[in-house]
Amino acid sequence: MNVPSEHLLVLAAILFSIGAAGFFLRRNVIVVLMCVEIMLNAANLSFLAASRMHALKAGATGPSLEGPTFAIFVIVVAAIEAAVGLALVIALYRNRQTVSLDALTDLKD
Amino acid sequence: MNQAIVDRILSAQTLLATGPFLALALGVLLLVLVETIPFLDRLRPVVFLASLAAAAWAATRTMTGPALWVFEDTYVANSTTSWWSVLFVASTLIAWIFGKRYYREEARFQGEHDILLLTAASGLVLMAGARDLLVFFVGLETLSVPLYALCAFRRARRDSVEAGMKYFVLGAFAAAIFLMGAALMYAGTGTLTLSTMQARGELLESPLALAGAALLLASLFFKISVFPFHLWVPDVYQGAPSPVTTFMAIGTKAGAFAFLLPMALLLPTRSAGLIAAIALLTIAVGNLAALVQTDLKRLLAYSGIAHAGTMLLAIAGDLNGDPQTGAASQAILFYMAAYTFTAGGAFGLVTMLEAQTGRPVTIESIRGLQWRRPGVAAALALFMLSLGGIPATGGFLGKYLVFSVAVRAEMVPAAVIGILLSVVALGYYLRVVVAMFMQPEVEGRPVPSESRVLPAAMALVCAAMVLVLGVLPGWFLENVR
Amino acid sequence: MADALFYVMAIGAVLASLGVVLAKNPMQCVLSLLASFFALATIYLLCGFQFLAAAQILVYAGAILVLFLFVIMLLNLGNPGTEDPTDVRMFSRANAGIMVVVAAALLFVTALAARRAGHLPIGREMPEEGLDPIPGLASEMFGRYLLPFEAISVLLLATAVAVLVLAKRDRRPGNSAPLPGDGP
Amino acid sequence: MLQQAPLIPAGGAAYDWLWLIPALPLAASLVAGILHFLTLRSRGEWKRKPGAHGHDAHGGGGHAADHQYSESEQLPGAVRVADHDAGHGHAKVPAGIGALGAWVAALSMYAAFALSVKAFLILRDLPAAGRVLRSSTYAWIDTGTFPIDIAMHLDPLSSVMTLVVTGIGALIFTYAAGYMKGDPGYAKFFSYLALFGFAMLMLVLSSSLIGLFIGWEGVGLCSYLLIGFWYEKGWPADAGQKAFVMNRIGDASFLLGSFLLAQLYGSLDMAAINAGVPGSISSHATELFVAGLLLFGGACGKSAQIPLFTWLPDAMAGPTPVSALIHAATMVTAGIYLVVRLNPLFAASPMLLAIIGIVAALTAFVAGSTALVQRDIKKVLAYSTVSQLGFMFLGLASGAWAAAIFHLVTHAFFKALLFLGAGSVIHGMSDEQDMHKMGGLRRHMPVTFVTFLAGAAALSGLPLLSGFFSKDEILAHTFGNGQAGSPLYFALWGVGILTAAMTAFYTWRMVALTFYGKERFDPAKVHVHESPPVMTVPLMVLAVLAVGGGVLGLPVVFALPHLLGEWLEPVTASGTAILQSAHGAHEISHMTEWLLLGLGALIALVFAHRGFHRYRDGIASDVRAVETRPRTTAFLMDAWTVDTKYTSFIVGPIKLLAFVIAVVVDAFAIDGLVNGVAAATRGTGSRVRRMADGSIATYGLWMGAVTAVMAFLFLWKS
Amino acid sequence: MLNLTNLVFLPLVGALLVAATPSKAVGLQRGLTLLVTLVTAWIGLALCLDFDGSTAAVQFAESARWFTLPGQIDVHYRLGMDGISVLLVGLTALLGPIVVLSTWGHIHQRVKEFMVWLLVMQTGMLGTFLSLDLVLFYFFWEVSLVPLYFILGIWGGERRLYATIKFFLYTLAGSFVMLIGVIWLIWTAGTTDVMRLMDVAGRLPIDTQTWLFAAFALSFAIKVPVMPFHTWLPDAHTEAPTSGSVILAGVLLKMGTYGLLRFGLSMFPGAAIEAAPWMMALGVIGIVYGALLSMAQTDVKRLIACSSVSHLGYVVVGLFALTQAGLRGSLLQMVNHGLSTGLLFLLVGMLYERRHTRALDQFGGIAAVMPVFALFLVFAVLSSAGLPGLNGFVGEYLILLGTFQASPWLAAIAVTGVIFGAVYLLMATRKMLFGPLVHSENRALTDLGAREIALMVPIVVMCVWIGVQPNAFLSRTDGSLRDVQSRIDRARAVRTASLGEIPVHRLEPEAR
Repeated sequence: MNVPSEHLLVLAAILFSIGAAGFFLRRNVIVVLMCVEIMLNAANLSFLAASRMHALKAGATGPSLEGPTFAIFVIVVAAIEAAVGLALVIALYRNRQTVSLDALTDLKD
Repeated sequence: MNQAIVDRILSAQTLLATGPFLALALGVLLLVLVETIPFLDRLRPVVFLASLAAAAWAATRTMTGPALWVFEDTYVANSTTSWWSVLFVASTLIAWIFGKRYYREEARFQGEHDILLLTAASGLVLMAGARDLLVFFVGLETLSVPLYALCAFRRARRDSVEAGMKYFVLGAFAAAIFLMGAALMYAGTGTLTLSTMQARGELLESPLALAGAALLLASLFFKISVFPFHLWVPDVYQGAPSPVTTFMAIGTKAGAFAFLLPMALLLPTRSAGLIAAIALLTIAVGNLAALVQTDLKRLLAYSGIAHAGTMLLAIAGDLNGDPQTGAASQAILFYMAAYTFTAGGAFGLVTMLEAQTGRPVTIESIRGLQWRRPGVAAALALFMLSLGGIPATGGFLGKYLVFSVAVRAEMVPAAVIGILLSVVALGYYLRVVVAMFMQPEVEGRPVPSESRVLPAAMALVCAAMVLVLGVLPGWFLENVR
Repeated sequence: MADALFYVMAIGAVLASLGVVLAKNPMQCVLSLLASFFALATIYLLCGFQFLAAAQILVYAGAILVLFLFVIMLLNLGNPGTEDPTDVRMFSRANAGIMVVVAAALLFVTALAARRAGHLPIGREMPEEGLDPIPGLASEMFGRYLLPFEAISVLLLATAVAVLVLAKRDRRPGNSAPLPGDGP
Repeated sequence: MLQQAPLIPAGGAAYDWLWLIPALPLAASLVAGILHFLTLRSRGEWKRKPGAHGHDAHGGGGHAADHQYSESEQLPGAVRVADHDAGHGHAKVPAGIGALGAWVAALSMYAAFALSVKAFLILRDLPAAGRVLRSSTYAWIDTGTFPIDIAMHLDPLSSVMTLVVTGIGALIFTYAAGYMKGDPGYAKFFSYLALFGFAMLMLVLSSSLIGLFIGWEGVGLCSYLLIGFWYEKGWPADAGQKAFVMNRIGDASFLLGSFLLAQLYGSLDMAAINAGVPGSISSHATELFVAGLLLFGGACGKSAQIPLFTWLPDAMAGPTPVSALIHAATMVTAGIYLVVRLNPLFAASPMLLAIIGIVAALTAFVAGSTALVQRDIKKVLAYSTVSQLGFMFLGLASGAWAAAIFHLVTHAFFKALLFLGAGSVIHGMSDEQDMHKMGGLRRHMPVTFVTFLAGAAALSGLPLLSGFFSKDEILAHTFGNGQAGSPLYFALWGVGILTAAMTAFYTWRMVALTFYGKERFDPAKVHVHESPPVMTVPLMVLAVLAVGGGVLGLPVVFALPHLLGEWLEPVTASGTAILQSAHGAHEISHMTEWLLLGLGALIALVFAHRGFHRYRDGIASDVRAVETRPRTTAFLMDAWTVDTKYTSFIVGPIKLLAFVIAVVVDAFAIDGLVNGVAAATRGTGSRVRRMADGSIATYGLWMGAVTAVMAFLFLWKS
Repeated sequence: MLNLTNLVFLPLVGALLVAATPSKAVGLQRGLTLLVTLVTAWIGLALCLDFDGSTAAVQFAESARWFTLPGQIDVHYRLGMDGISVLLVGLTALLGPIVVLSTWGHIHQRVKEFMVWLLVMQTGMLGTFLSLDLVLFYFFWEVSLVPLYFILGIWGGERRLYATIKFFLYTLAGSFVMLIGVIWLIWTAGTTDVMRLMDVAGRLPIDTQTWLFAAFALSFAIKVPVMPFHTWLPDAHTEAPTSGSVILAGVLLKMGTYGLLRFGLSMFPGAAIEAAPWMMALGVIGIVYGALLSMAQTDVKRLIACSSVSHLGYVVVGLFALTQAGLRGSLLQMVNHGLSTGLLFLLVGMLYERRHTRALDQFGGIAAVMPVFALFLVFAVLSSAGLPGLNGFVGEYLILLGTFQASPWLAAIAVTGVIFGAVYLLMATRKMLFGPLVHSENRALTDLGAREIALMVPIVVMCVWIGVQPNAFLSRTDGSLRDVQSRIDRARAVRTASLGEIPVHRLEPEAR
């Protein structure tokens, strides 16, 4: 594949922004979590794109493995966050029978 | 497994360097063990404290002597990180001791609570030692994830769950920003390790790296809670169980600063102005908003925001070229140490009062406190003065050191503005003192007058530390480099 | 051919992600997300990251999304008509515009960075074993990044504890409302 | 600084007893003060149990007086004065141990007089050029650039002053011992009086301008305390306050003058200044003029000259012996003393002398005209005093230093006599001061009457009495200055003559109204009586002095020595020399002098006669004057309305300014700004807190937005 | 025993002792506090008597390394007495027992706490005057705020909370700005030793000097307080308990003027010369303004407080006249103001204890029922109004003389303060003491008791002593003030040279 790496980066940026937009717009906690997952994926894509970029540039001696390693960690962390997040959702639902973030305004100035 | 790798990893040096983290991690494992085996749960406090003690001891081993760079420079143990580790241990201890007998319904989950707290502490240690974005990220998550759960720990309560949820959602967002930033840094420089990045100095000026640095900085700002990344802080601090709030106030901030310091070296010099502006805005917003608070936890939350801004000023100064290398780090460490004991003590006493009365502690509710609890009132007053930076307390010298960084870096106008804004802070600190000492006791539902031994002792220790740091800082200043 | 597939997949990922943001029913969101993950996995593969592609499918699609699905089902949120009304009206919110603008700004900034970085030519052939050789990853994971690896294992343990605390049903009645899935 | 060897005569321990002259009254003052408190204690006023409403002499007296005051309110003009001395007549209490106070004070004064005489005798035996006694020096203030040292400096001038002060003082102390009998603050009164003696002696004996200032302000203080002695009535306290403040205005001027002199001569020793002046006339004329003017400003305050004269009539609120001693004989003459003491300085600037002359003539005329219509006997005397002080300054303005001192001395004699006589009258009339309610007293109080006549004759300048010589000497000098080429002085002389005429008129009006005619009071109610010997003996002594005092300074044409002039010659020589070098020596011819003497005698006799005859049968003239020329009478009655104008144009605006500053500037503007900053801070706080609206979306939005901005800023400049 | 460490920290030790007493043992607390302050006073006065004023050298110096700041700048615990501090130390030491004695009458609640704060305050104030290390000075400077804050806030009047917060924040704002100045100066000069700083700082570029001077002067100006920054003072004084007012007026405000002298003039003579016209103008405005303000007051305590603005205006003018006479006068006037205004506050407090009001129109004629009180009040008023022979005159005269040497016109305006001072003080005296006893409550007033008289006698004695023999005090300041003068003269010469002018010899007295 000869796609230049910056196209990958731009794609990652687009995905990140879509995720962020979703984060701002959606009220449903579960959907917001999904949007965060999109953002994490975008980050992962950037890591990989960067890794590819460094690995394939002239004069590189081998693969740049920090990116993929980080990506693996990110996947794990994403799983952890999803688990905790969803547990929180359950606790929240028990509390108030809703999963809307707009309901979370008891604490404010 | 590759023998070379094993050799490399299990060297004495590595163990020495990662000692504090290992001690805490081991503590977590042991706690889980203790929790699962029926008859051992009495050992829980022992394990917990032993783990902390071991971590502290391990940290003292690296306090002097040369810096230990391990794992291909992704992790370091030097004097500063060791001090940070000691501070983290202290923070954990403060939060834990003041949290004794705080929980009622959730008391049966005390084991889980301790596990999560210790995990978070281990995350802090990792963050302070990290010199690699990946390591730091994992440390950050190791800190954050348990905290998300801890915030919502009183899960039957609306405010607790709300706090946990808010912290989690925003924390996840910040984590995503961090990752994107790290990825861009990596794209720009081809590495995740700070020392290597610094070695490739010119690449730091590449657009990708700059954008990445901005995003990284933003996510760190979220953790240290500076304007406008601070908005979650009051809500979460108020809603979270008070022991957790205590830990967050003094722990999280310290961890983020511990990494921000080496991280700041990667930032372009011209960002000093931006950072200084953010710092000043933070001081302003924190103090101004605190001025109109009535809930003590919220008030202290905003005060903490202002303090974060003050410390950020030192970083701005460092970036702008403080001729005294290492002074910013020392200043922030000292400031944070003072803040740990001061805010730790203050939050801790609030925790204690809340536990005793079962109600949120407000300025109204502590009116005339000195009649019933003179010791508590006196200690709280001392903490307030220290937070305000009055001499003879650690807060003063911290302020002195931080502002001297700014002054040396020729940011005098910023320093003047900053210090004038911190005059505002005394407005609300004094309100607390006024309520306790100068107003009549509140009618009905008074604070019980009997004291609890452990929190009282801890408060005494905090107060003593505040005074020692304020009056006899010599030893500390000489040993923290 | 590979290039074309990349762009197709890229467009697919974008569309699927938009689907997550725009779909009204959480169930549709999950499905869109799944599509997005698959598209990304394909791209990883195209770029030479075989292991990551596999992990993406296995962990993300296989584990995480199932978790999401599970919770949605548990809370009975998947049925039509149970959508959060505030969530549905998201675009009618006054500051929705600002939100989109902010997201666009983020995009702009990142894209600007990529743009300013200039053309990044490919100077080398893709190696045979791809860009994420398993031995290499392993040596990174267990060598250089052993410490975070350990930490994350502790974290996983702690997560289990955390989830346990948070989601455990309270035995005492009246303390918290039952979930729709809780038995009588 | 002007450098020349200052001719300060060396002092020595041999004359350290000079310190005793002021120190004795000071000690007496302390003793009397202690006696006062002992009296209070024995009376049980001090150390009362809380809540005990026992008999309260002070308070009771005050209330009675207050009551009386309100009754007499309908009487215009005489209102403030009608019951001046009322306080002491009521609620008489035994003085107890305090009775010793009077004798302690009087003894100290007699002792001081004795020492003064001793000093005079020593001085007389010295050669004229070296007639200075100087004690060793006390280093008072080290200013860092020059020291302010004080020594007791006794030269002919201060010798005259000490004799007058201690002599007349001793007499008045004696008189007061009788006059104040029964007053609850008996010992206190003598404590104040003795303190005054100290201050006045300090004033005349000090070698340093600032040492003089100690006395200068000290006498002001005593004046304040003594005017307000019957403070329960309120307005005496007001009058005292007014006196102090007006004196302070002068003092401020005095201080500035002293700074300038210190700047010029690097010393405040008056001998040094006098020695330095001749050398700096040409080079520092302006400075000398300004310094002189500023000092004269001080003198105006103390000696009640325009524009600072309005306090003196009010000062009559004090007990009459006080008026006699302080407000007639001694304190008010301090200004004259100052000018003579620094005569070279004043002589150095003709312009300054002209200004002094104008002020003096104006004062003399305004005060004299005011005295014409007063009904209160003490007010007549008060305005007369102001007028006579004007005369003295007129003499100074003409360079007649010795003549001014001569008039000072004779005036001290006869005015003290008149005041004491008036006091005796008031005493005998049970505190009545309105002459319209007197009349025919010569039958009731023969001794007082006779002595009063002597004083009146001297004051009005009837030939061969003391006032005649001293006044005419001043007028002659003024006329002589006019002849010497300053036409202004002819005008001043004219005013002087006019004033002399008025003086004769009002003096004899007073005599007539008080002692002649029918009794305008009810003898059944008012038991008129002659005063006891302790009061009348001093009157007699003073009467002798008033009659015979003229021998001290007989006119040149009498071909007898001018004793005082010769005595003072060492002091005045320098000033006179400066004047002569400016105008050349000038002597008026004998012919002119005879003419002037004759004119003076004629005017005195004619106007004395007119004043006496118009009023010897009663008050009809006054009533007629009020009816026919009400506005003029009111104008004169109110002393040309100067005081009223001060109240409305100076005091009022200052009070208004103070109010504006306190309310508008301070409370509203400055403090408002401070509180405004605080309020604005809180307001901003309230607005800032609204950022935290609890919504995650908002928080996230802020984060995202600022992240984008930060990234943009980072990239922008790259 | 007779050393500065004992002097400074004895009260603190006493505070700890008092804190350890049982809270009901009021008598013990009072006695102990009195004892401690008496011993402190003895040490302080003995040291002041031992002090040799002929040299500018620091005496009784003590020094020990405290800690090290970044840049290897050693901060020392450095105490020492010189001619600038000697009088103020004496004043502080003297007022200590007097204030404690005065509390018998008005502090009946929470006595222990009060005594503790009083003693802490004493340490703070003595430390401020005796520190010869900039950091140590700042330390004491701010620490001394705290006790007064509590004293005002707990034992104050009705609006005490407003007053106390205003006082604290206002002065703190100044102090914090000064902190920046302190930091800057220490960094630039590389030392914290005040004596060395005096040499180093004076050689800094004039711009730096000016900024530093501004930072320091602002703080001191607020503390003094100089005219536009004064509004905290009347509020604080009005609300403070008597003893608080006495300390505030007697000593605390002097910290401001002391600071101006030591850290303003001595340290930055160049900048001080530049600023002198402005500061003098402010001082003169303060004199007149404060006097007029006092005239309009109806609350007698507020009146005295406003008069402080006027009196301290003199001190500021005298300092910035930059002449020997001005400096001496100012230094002496600091003490004078402490004595006479302290006396006034004591008296007003005693009256308040009896009558529970401070409104002028509630009095009148009380001289009749309280003759001893009247005697003391009149004495205090005269001392305050600057009657020759009493302390106030010497200070005022020297200040005005010094001002005249620097600027005759300003002196001419300043001298009106002499008049106005008499006006408002006598007006207040008139309204309180004289006139008829209108209010029946006043008839029952009891005169001062033995304790009250005893505690005022030392002040009276000092007032007379200073008035009669000022040289005994001035001579102790001689060496140091000549040193300050020489610094100023040098800076002036430098300035003249830099302006390219030939120094003009003005008509100015020379030292003999």
